[in-house]
Amino acid sequence: MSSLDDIKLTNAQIAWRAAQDIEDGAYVNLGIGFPEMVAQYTVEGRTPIFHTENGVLGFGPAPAPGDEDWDLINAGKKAITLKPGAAFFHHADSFAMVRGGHLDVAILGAFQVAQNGDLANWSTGKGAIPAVGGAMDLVQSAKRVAVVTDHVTKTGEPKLVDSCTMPLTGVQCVTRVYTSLAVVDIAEGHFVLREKLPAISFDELQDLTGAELKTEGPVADLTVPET
Amino acid sequence: MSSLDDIKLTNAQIAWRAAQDIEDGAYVNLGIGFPEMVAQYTVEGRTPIFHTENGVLGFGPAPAPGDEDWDLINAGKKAITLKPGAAFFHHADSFAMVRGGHLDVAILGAFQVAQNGDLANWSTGKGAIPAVGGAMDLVQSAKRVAVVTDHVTKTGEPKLVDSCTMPLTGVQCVTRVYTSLAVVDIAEGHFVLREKLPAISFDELQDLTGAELKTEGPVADLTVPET
Amino acid sequence: MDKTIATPAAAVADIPDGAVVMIGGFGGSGAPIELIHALIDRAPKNLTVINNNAGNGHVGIAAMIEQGLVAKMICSFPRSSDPVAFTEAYKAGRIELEVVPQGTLAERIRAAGAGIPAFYTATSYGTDLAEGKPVEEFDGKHYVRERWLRADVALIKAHHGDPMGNLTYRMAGRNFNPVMAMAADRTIAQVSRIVAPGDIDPEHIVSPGIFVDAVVEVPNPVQEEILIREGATYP
Amino acid sequence: MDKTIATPAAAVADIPDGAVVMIGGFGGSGAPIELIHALIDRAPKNLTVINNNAGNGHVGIAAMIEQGLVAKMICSFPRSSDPVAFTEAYKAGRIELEVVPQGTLAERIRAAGAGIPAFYTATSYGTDLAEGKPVEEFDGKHYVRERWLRADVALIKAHHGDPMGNLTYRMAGRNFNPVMAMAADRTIAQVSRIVAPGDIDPEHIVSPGIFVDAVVEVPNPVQEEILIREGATYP
Repeated sequence: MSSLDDIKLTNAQIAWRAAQDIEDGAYVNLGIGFPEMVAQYTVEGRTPIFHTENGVLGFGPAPAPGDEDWDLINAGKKAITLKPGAAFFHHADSFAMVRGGHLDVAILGAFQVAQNGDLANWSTGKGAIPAVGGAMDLVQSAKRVAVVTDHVTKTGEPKLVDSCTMPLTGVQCVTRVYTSLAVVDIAEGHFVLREKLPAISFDELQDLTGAELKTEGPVADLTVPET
Repeated sequence: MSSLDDIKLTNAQIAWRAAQDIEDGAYVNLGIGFPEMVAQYTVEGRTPIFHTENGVLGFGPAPAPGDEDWDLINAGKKAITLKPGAAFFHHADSFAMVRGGHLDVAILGAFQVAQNGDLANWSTGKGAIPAVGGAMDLVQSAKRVAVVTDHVTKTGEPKLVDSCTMPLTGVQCVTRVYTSLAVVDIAEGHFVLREKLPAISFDELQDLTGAELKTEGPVADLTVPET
Repeated sequence: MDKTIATPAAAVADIPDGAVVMIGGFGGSGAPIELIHALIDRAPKNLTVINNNAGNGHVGIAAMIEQGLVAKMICSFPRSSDPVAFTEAYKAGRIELEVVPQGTLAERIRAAGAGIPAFYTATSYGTDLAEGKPVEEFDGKHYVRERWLRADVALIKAHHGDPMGNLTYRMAGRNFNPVMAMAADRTIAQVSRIVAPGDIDPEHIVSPGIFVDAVVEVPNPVQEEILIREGATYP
Repeated sequence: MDKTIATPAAAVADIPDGAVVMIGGFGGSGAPIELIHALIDRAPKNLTVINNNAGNGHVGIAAMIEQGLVAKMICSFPRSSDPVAFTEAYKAGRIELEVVPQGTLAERIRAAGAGIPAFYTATSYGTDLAEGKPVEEFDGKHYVRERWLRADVALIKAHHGDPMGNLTYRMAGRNFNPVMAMAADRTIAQVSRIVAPGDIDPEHIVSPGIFVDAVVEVPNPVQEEILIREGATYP
């Protein structure tokens, strides 16, 4: 194996891969920061509808600098634009959409994902000021909850783990993880490897993963465009 | 005492008396039928705002025959009109107004009112098909729940009773009863007589009432205009 | 994305026997008569119907009952100016009735749409309609626990709609329609006019398209109240 | 009936020490900055403030904290681009924090407005934020019981308003404002323009006047985000 840093996907490439699984017409919520990048790689010909917790459905990319209207922002407090057919609503209605299971996909970042689907992404538990936002609502209720993340932490520790050691955001909620090295599903309490980078072997990937990687049939090559 | 039928107030006169207690700017829900008449006797210079369960605040009287729009009706399914500043909303929001305690006054009819404020007005309990509508919501949550009613049933039985024998609409909810003979408050589990027709004596009124009529200070004459 | 469907018949074609069907409207106001009549043409059986009322005259829900589609009604007020269809079926034991206070009915439906499996309300405390339900005291007042009310299908009537499913309503015709749209696995809306996405001001959309699965244009919908006054019968 | 009040100062004049105050807005969008600054001028103490966030920079809620008005924050996300005001107060033990998941926060507020003392949600089940809360299983899934969240006063920002208290909002500035309007004993709205009753189409009213006690016109409200980018400080 080359150095991990040489082969691993960029965040943009992980976002690209996650975008391939978003179906036409899907209602999608993207977490603040890295997950927001998924919208940039929407597959040609598909028109997912993006939801933001603060009461907008059907928003588009950021306006040109100088064109911002600060009453029109997303959950990350960044200025957005509207697509035709967009709608405004209040916060209780917005989370009725979330909690009521009306979102098809939520994509979030993660500190840790456990093999049973538990997610830790809101608090390091280390005395930082806790701040949860809408993550706990999203992970318990969207029809499909996916994570985009580096495969390991900056210090090389696995982020896909046997069980989370950090405070949980939700239990048994994640069903797919798009990492910098692989695409891993969570099924019946186990990680199931679906795709991996050709440049890394199964054993090398297993070493970087905190719980057993099962397989069901062949593991596809994870191939993404340069971005 | 003359015959009860000779002295007792008409429904219109009971409605007039109830209207005198509705303050300027009050949010008011009037039950279907007889209670609806209260709106006709709004005191000059006051502008109560009328709420109907099916999602209108600020409606006015019926339109001229032929001018009905059957999308614009009240809870009694009668055509209404709008006053300036009226608003439409859905049923859950409408009952958020009710259940959340935002209504100042609800005025309903009654089969029986007990001295502790229990109300029976939705089912005779005699095998008729039960139909409750919004009454149970209104009586538990409006800031003030009043009843307009004949003092006795058609067969002369008291409607103000010791305890209700008919199925309850709500418990300890009514605070004032406007009858065809008197105005009776309910306070600390007792009927308190506030006003009575001059033509009936206290003892005669007590005989027509199914529980003790207490008094606190003088009992005023119940006087209403001809209608 | 295009949620439009050409005809009421096509819109209701997949509703199976035994389905739980929410039907919007309060009396005739906001009642999706054309969808209901299309459903009668299809004639699924053993439906549970959720509406504020239980039909009037011999059209709409009353006609569904007369045609034998309805096994159970969940409603707050099964009376009307001409309640004969429900009354006869009920007295003959052909139809089951669950009476729910109107606000509790609206909130149970909204709760289903909002992912709230149960909530507490003061409504019905101490009455026959609270029998068998858990009671809890909060801050010295008693409340009854109520469960959400979900449906397989909601048939609703809106005013304008776009292909993304965004809807507006017309006056008091709004009533139960927006909350039912939230609470069903499949929500079918008839609208008086289909407009292009963006033609409805985003500030004025009452039901965002996420709650709506199918939109069918019925340009001049009949008003149930008019039909009843004419003594109409369906079919 | 005329609910208009001439100035923000007059509108907030009666808010006492120790009040529980809901403040609308999500970040700067829909934040009633002029009402907040009028409250800072009055300087009540020991307030509990309910907002999605905990202030940003040195204006608005952040300035309330810096001026020592706030004893407790109830919010979902006490971080921002410049969270120094809250962070310093929190680390110094001068302010208490209750973190509530954003959807649960919105629903607890809506529940208060709708007379629902408690409800169940899957949100936070199995997490630290569910500690000490009753858990119940419905249909095989676990839910946490949450209580309503009421306030003495709500300060909200709307777009147009009329003397009866009917309100519209502007884009994503809607956010928590309409639900907070429902949940406070006294709701004070600043609006960009006061119009005559009837000037807002009854179909387009978002907050009916029954939820609103006072309306004060602030014709060209400042946008918190602009103030923060300018490095503004209040007072």
